[in-house]
Amino acid sequence: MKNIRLISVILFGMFIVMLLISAETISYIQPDNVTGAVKDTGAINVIAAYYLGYRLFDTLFEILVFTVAVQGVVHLLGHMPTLEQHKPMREKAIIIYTDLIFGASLITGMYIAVAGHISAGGGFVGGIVGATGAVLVFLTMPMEDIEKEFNHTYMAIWEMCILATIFALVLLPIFIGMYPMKNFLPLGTPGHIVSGGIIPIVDTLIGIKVLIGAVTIAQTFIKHRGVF
Amino acid sequence: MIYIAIAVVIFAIGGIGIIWKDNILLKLLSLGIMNAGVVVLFVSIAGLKHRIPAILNTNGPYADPLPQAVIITSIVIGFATMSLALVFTMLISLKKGTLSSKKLQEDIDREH
Amino acid sequence: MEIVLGIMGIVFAIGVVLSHNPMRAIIFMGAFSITMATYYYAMGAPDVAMAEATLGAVFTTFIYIVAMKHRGSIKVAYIRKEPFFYRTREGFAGSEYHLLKRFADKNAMHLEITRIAETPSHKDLQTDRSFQFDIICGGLKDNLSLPGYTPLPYHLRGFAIYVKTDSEDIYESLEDFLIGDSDEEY
Amino acid sequence: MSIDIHVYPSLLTLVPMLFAPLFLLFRTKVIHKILATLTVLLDLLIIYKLMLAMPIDEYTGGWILRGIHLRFDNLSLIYTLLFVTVIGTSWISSFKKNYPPLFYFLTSILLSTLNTSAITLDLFNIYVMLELSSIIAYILIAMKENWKHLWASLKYLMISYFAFTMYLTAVGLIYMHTGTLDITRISGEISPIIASMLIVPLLLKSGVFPVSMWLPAAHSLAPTEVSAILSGSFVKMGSIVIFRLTSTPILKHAYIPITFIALLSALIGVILAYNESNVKRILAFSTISQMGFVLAGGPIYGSLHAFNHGIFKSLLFFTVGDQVEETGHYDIKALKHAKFPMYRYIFLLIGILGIAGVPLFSGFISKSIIIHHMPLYGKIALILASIGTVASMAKLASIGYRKSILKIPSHYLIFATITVFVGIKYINYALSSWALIESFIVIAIGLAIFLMLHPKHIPRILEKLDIMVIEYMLTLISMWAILYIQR
Repeated sequence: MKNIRLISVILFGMFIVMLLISAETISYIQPDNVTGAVKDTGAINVIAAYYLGYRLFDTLFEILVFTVAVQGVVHLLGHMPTLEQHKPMREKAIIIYTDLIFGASLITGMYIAVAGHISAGGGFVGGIVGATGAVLVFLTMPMEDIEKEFNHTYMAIWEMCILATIFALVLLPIFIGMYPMKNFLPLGTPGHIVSGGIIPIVDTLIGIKVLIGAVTIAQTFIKHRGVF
Repeated sequence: MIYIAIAVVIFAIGGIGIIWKDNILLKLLSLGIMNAGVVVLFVSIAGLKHRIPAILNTNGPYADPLPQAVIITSIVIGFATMSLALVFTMLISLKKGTLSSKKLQEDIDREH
Repeated sequence: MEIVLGIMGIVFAIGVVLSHNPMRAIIFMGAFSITMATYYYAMGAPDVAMAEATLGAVFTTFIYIVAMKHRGSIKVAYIRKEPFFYRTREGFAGSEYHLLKRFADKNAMHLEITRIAETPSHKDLQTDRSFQFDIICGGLKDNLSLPGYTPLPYHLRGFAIYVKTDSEDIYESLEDFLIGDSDEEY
Repeated sequence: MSIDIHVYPSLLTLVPMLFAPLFLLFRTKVIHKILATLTVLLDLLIIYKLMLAMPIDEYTGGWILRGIHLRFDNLSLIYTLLFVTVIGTSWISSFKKNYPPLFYFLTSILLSTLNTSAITLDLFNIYVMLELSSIIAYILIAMKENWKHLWASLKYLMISYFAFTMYLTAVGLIYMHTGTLDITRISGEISPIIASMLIVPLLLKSGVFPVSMWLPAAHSLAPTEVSAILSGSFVKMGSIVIFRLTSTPILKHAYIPITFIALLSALIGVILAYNESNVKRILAFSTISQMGFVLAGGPIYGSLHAFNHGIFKSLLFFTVGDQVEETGHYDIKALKHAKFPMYRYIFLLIGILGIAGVPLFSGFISKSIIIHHMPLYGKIALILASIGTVASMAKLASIGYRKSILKIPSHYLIFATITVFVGIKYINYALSSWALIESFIVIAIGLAIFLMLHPKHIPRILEKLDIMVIEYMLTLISMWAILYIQR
């Protein structure tokens, strides 16, 4: 077995060397991907203009990848025995601080999500930032409380509702005679928070959806593995 | 061009890790490194000529926004695959008590 | 600046691949992700940097650590015998201890170690229903008769580690580990 | 009142996608049935409307050149019809069993993903499709949570993630070289190493021999419906992308190494299938062989065979899988004691006659057209592979039947009808005295081999993870070598 691995490593090494040689010969001319993007989508962050405008199609699948992974993790770990008792930290000070951090991270996350079209960030990052605060709260809560407050079934319902809303929003333009995935709302003045048509709306929806999804994953892992 | 080389080297380290490691968890970490190598490649391509992020309240010339926009998708895909793979690993180690890929393969062989 | 960050990233990546202990590899991985996020920022890709920092560095590391912890424990009983298994002020030591520790690290388990008397009685080894320990060690000869345990000889001739007869999985994987191809992954 | 809606190719993706979350939102069987019916009907309606205006080009969001380029043409028509048929029929069958709502959610997304792969012309979009469909496959395979299933799934995950990361690297380098991700607008010359990095992951996805050893374990361990979906529609996805890529001027020359690999796969697949005793693994190996036929056939004839193969292989997986689930035996000797019920055996025979290329069944048409259009070495290889197919399928037929009450399950009936219908309706395209004689000779020699040659047990050394990696690297390097010499 060791010989086989050695051979594969050698083959892989050869391949990498060839790749390096051929990559070094590529001449690169930067294509103009910036001009006109603001006029088309109304988002001054051109990356967001691509992410949620021109290439929204990819992003829809990206959301689906995340959702599929969340549902897969919940389903597969659902039958696993809860190995060890989750031991929360119940000191008053820690509880207060984690609650404060949770609030702060939610607000930060929401801001990052909503302002995705005028600054760096976006729905995905915002959602994960919010979820990080929620994970801290999990450390201080007994498992029953977590299951009561962040109920799986409710969270799944919300997640699916938001998912369906995003897809419906994307399909809506065909009823008014436009291409699907067209930015059909008024674009507004570029640079303002209310601009960019559907981009901030989709960003916010993605943010909430990813927040719920990430919280679900974290909760499932903690439930079945414990943290400390 | 050194940036492309950095990306390819990180990619190569991840690939060698996948091939060489026996422990499934370490294999998965190597997969993560390999994915990061590709992200570095795309970001390097975007920033090969100019390094100012394409947010139009600054003055250009800007970095290429398209590779940056698409590669975020790849990061998310990497995360999703990793978390699923980790769940598989956890379940396997719960059922078999081992994380060695060689041992698992031998057990599969023995059943036939 | 960017090149320095890139080379730091390469170093951390090598660190991940070279470390034997999964926990250490995960910590290297976190460092690698953070370095890479900084690199992306320096290359003019703040969106990618934020995605990597939150998803790659924080959330993935968290999930790995949670998945790593408490995979399970091996209950070890030892008889104190100086070069094989003993306790110093810093912790446990001895050749058999290091062997077991390496085995446990490799499978991401942790050892629950109990000391027992030199000639373990039936009662020491047994709780109400089943045998209490997965492994008994500490310089035992391979011809002892400990009911419920199977001897597993290792590279020191004449000595053995006793593994609970019910837990075949531990027996097999430990046997593979001891046969000597345990160094393969490194 | 009627709303006149213009139909776009992207609706093929968006409609199943819109229905997918509803499967998890409403968890009752009645609503699942309604949703599944709606999805299939709407999908068929969209395909019909698009067919009338073929070929249609669309840039997502209407942003010309910056949006993602989608195109609906002949190739897309065949493939989308196949995907809808296989997944829709699997839903019919799955309603009789106890599947969790997650199954419908995942398969509905899988349908949307597969449809997209049939219309997309964007390199990065293809990457997302490859990954998403594979992620769904990992979950579907591992659903039973036996450690064998988990390990099969994890093996598949590692090798395919490794491969797709390479694909993405190639996409990045092509973008650097040409400044675009649109397949139709890539110009200039691609270096052989990048071309092989682009194509070998797609070969892995389509299950062609040296890089397909994830397939037998995955396809044989999965539940019946999942095996049918995987073998009938999922592996076809790689082939359509390869057809798209090789029809561009810059990758046209890559077709020759692909044909070599495909012929090799067609031969080795049947050899492994003949020597196997697990019935579901026989079918899985036969998929490897048939995918060789598909890729050797090229875009026009290969896509026909992909459709036909998807239909009769699903029928075979359904009949055999139902039998295995009923009796609990995988081994062919044990199944010979239990025997098939009469009605199931008839449908099994229809599937076997289809795959063996008997006249009046659909396999005959596509197989003989493909063989007819190959150069001489290809003809010899494919005829040998057909002989092997007949021999290995005769093993399945030799299980025999027992008398039972007559039932006609609707999912069997749909597949069987399509197999026979296509076989009779389009027979003129393939009918020549040469083709008829050839098919009878092939069947005769195949049966002779089945009667005379005893299968041997072949150890499963090729399916180890380490070996899988080395197979992958060897394919990559040999692909590079052939492309390099050609240049």
